Amino acid sequence: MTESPRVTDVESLLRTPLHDLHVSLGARMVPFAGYSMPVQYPTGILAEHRHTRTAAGLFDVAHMGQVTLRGPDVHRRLETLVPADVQGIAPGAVRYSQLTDEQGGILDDLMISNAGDHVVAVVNASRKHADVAHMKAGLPGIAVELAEDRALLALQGPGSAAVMARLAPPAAALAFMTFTACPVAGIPCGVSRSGYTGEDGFEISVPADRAVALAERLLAEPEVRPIGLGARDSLRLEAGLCLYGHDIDTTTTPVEAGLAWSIQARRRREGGFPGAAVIQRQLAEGPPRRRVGLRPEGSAPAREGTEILDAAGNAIGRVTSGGFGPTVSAPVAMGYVAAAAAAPGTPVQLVVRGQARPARVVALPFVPHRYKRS
Amino acid sequence: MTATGHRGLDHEEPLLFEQDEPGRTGVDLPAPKGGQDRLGGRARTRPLGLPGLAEPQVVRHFTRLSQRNYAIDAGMYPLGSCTMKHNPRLNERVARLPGLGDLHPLQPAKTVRGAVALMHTLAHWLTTLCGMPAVALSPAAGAHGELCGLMTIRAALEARGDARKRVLVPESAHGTNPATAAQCGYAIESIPATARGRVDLAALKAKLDGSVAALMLTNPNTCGLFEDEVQEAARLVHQVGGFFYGDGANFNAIVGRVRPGDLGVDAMHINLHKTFSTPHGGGGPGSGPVVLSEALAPFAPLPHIVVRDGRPRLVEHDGKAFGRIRAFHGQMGMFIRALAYMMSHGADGLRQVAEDSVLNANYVMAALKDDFTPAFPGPCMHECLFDDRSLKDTGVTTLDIAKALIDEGFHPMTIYFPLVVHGALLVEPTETESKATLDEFIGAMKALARRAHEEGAAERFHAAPTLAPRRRLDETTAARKPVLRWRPATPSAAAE
Amino acid sequence: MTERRYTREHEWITVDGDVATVGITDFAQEQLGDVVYVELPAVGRKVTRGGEAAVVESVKAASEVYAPLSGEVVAVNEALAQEPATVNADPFGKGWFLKMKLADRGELDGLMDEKAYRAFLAESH
Amino acid sequence: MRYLPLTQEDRRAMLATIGVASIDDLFVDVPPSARLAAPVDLPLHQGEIEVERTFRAFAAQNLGTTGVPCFLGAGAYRHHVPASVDALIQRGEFLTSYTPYQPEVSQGTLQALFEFQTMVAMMTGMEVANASMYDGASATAEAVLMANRVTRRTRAVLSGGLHPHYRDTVVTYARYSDFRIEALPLDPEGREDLAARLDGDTSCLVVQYPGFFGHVRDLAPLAQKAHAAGALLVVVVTEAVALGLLETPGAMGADIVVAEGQSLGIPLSFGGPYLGLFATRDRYVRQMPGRICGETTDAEGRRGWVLTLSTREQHIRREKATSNICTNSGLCALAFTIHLALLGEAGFERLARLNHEAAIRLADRLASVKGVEVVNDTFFNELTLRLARPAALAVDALADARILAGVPVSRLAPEDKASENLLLVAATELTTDQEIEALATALGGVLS
Repeated sequence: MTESPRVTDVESLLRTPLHDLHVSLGARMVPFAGYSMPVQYPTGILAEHRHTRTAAGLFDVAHMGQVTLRGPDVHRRLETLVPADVQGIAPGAVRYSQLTDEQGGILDDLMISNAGDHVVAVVNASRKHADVAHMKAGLPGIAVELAEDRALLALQGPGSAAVMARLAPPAAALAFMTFTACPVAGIPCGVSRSGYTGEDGFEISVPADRAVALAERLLAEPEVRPIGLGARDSLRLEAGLCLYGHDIDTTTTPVEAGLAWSIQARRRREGGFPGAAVIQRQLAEGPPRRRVGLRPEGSAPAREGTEILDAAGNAIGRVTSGGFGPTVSAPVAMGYVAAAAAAPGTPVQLVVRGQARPARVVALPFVPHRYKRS
Repeated sequence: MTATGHRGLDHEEPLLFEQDEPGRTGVDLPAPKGGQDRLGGRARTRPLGLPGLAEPQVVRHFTRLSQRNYAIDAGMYPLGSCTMKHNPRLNERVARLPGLGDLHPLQPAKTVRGAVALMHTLAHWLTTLCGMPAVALSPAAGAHGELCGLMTIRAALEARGDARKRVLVPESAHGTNPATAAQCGYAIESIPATARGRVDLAALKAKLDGSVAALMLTNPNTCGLFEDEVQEAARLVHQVGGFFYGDGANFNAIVGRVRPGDLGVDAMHINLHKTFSTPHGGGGPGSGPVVLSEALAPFAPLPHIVVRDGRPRLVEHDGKAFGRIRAFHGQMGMFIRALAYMMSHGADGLRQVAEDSVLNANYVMAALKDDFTPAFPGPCMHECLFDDRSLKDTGVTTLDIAKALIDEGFHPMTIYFPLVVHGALLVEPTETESKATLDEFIGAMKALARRAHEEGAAERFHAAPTLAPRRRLDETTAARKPVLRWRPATPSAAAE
Repeated sequence: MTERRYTREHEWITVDGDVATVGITDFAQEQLGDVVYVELPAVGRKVTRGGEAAVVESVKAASEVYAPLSGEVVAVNEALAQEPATVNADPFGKGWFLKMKLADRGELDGLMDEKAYRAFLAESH
Repeated sequence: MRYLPLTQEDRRAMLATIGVASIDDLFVDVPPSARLAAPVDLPLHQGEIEVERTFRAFAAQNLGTTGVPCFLGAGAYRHHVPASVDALIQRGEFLTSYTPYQPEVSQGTLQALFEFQTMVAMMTGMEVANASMYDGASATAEAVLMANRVTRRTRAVLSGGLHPHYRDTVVTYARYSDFRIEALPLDPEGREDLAARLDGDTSCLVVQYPGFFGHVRDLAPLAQKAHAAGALLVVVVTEAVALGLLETPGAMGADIVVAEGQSLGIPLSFGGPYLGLFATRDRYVRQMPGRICGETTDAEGRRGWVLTLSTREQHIRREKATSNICTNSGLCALAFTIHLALLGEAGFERLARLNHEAAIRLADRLASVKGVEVVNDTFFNELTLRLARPAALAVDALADARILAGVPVSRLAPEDKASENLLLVAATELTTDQEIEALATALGGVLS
């Protein structure tokens, strides 16, 4: 299991362009993926979580990797590393996919944007250098470039569309999983309608030296408040979205992780990506285990690593993410269980602090997605 | 007189039809393949009589014609109630962008998201500036907007089973106001003005009852004055269940500083070709969106723009709308230009527009108060009004002053309007004129005032203009024996 | 033929038997300026006093000519269509507008005579 | 602010001249409760760079008709506009001049309008035309109001071959003028008997030529029947290029001809601004709405032009005006005139022929596609298809392949369920055989 590098020497931590802004806003900074990031602001995680679900929250995700791939036939070439139909991505559209290994395991998950003559991939902070090396090795002749001069902000929540309509009118026209180049409050940006909270929202790529100006402008809007990593995790968990290094890694396949929807028909048929044999077999015969949602019956949250037993007490898997769901206002968790026990409604037990407590397998997400599809 | 009839750079130019060479063309098109047509025997056999010219001839023809026009690019256009301001060329560029200028109005929605978002953004700016909840974008010009506004009002009244028959209009109103009300089937009654050049509230009260559908009021009014009792007027109209229609022709005076919604307006058209700088083009096209109150919004004509699923969408069919007043969605080309202008100014710049336009007008009035007679005591708003008392006994008329101004290199101001002031001269400098230009204009006006009182002034003034491409034209003969088209000298097959 | 009578709308009327001839006064044509167009009613049309009977236009003004009396139009001055300027040149003669058969001679009493009309002009203008 | 010449120093000096302390002293007549203390809640001013970026972003969200297979018509057509048209209309002396109320300094605009009126009269086969209206639909509504004035009648009959949006516009205008309209049901086959609807109170028959569904019919018999019943024939043309090839409405007996002029010199621009053409007979000129330019002479006896017969108009006649129209489509009329001047008699005829031939190729190719039936026997550059499934679905599917397949009749008349499978397709001089092939192949795909 790939963990975020444990950095103890705070001084050696990297900083995003917004670091000083976070500090000035009273954020509690913690190490994450080698960066010093805000885990919460004075209002606290619960308030931040609820604010994002009801208004609009601003997230600093500048630590993530924005990778540009440029070169002859880049769309088709990229398909040799990911199971998604990259050639089928319309210009201006975005698709979710994974970098897989020969066993069908997941090296990282990523967003792929078709910018016409080139492709932009957004990858996880903890994996970005490994991913770039992997792509360079796998795609000779394709220029793979990790943008060092750009920051990434996410504006998420039902109020975000109104904010963008004021500051970036053209972005108001975007459908879910599409992007456009568009000034935001006069600052040239790349804007996509996507996110990591299950809410309507936007992800904004901005030149690093304008990031603070943009963040301050966005925070000046009545709907917008800054949101830290804590709420980001509870929001994505309720939305049933995977966190790399926890819910997915090289030991899990896209099929086991319930991400088969991100493998389009042509690729299922034709294969041609790392681990295709494993994945195609799992698609045909079904995987041995599946990622599921779990609802503990009591009020005790089940944390990552919690053992999952079936009704008879046999170990059938482990919790990969878990905690209290502020919107569900109950504990929620995700984990892998044997395929036989994956059906929603299946009673299971979670071993919390040495004691087996009753829980139920439930369908994901815990909170319905509110994306703006066309 | 020159041998050619030309006067230096001022060329005499014959009509296109007088340069015709049959068979000649200025466009090279591929040769048709020929063969059987599918016109069911309706093909035309006789020529239409269109003239044949090559491209250089056409380009020169229209270039020479253009040189016989006055234009805001060339000089000040102090036309009262017309707001002839600078037309930024950025607006022209963005209106022609591929993906905007080449959109068909009936493309599938998914292929025109940006266009609809643009219209929605324009609507947001207009409603915010007016403090009104909704706007109907489709009207093609100010008068079309008035028609739209009054139809909306009548639809709203009929929806509550309230057939009203009368519309009240001040004497000083634009002619379009009564003409529009009549076109909507209403009887028009005019309200006198007070000595202060404002609507006579007492007279208004006297006419108000349950049969009044609407009061139409321009504010600032056509005398260039702000109707300081406008809120009371609105209250009175609302009291009897009528609506308050605002004519937005003079919005330039208050944009960013006063919101019509705060004055009690229920509907008001906005001339994008005035306040928001879309070019007047020698008489159009314009664009006249109508902002609407909560009560009227549901009845707005099609199409509507509504936000659904977080995105603005075009609604082309809807039961409550009173109908449709044109083929498609509105003057998109003008929306783009107006929005580019608004975004260039921003909230701060637009406020400055109102302030500078009012400052310029008051500056001109103050500078000329001893040479011409201001019709009303100041301050004025964006335009200042003089009457012709100062010309008494000179034999020189308001028209003479206007024509003489042409020889001084300026376009005349609006004259004989509003009708409530004798020999009116209505001057609207707009905010895009520099102090230097205003001073030159003031100097010219002072000189004309002085000359008007000299010996034999009348004859000299009646002769003006003498330096324009044409002297005064005989409008009487034009109207008595109308010649409204060119006809070939010898009747040919082309002529009916 | 009776003496000329006038209305407050600056129309003149002369009566011959039960047929009245109607035109506009010298003052009216003066006010209008160069007349460029005259629109006359169809012969046989019934008009009532105060109703719209004709339209007279100059370059920048148009005004209705109201029937000074009730009756039926029996003749109109076709010549005005070709030469509207006649209204300016000879308002009381060749510039006449229409002839009408009177429905009620009593209406004549409501009209002003020359003296009264002059007085009316003096006070109102 | 780049558009505002006054400096702070200017403002101070001017306030001093006026004799007030601050700009607020000039707004004293505004009720205090209505004075905004601060700028409204909108973004602040921006430079050209930022503004242009924003509009490029708007544009990037759309699929322009340039360079993709496009068969859209129904009242707006993708045509070639010669380069010199746009160059000439952008001359500041045309672009930034006002309505020519001061003829001495507006001869350029006035002479162009006189040439425009002449060309419109020629191509419609009428005697006189005005200086333009907003668009074809509003011009049609004004034509009906005019027919009512001329005939002193109050009932108009609209053909089922009239563009549904034009129909809706006429109905709207008439409703508020208290006139009656009988609109016949949509007539895709062109079989209606319009004359049968004539009665003693009918002011006019309104028929489109070529029809909304593309049919080209002989209007002479209709004109005769209308005139016999004391009614006028109003002919509506939504594709002006058709007049390059077809018999003029005037020659067939039309009394009023209105048209949409967009096809000549005017960009599609998502539906506006467009150009309403309005032509009629000399005898009705004083009932015609809109501005008119006329020829005269100046004080030196030189030929010149003025706006004339203005006593019909609102600024003089007020509530008795023939129409409330003021600003019209001046610059569009200029573009139209320049384009037609460049084409000339020969070029206009050739342009029309190229359009017709492209439409014939389109019709013949599509007729061979399974699930497609060509409804028309006659047409100019637009025709009606009956598909094996709802047209809107097919069009939507083809849009994903970046093909703008045409206009589903249901887009304009959703209430008419019978026409749910009808698709209007148009071809112009810009339509290539490759585009026709792309449409035929893709359409075959979605219909199979």
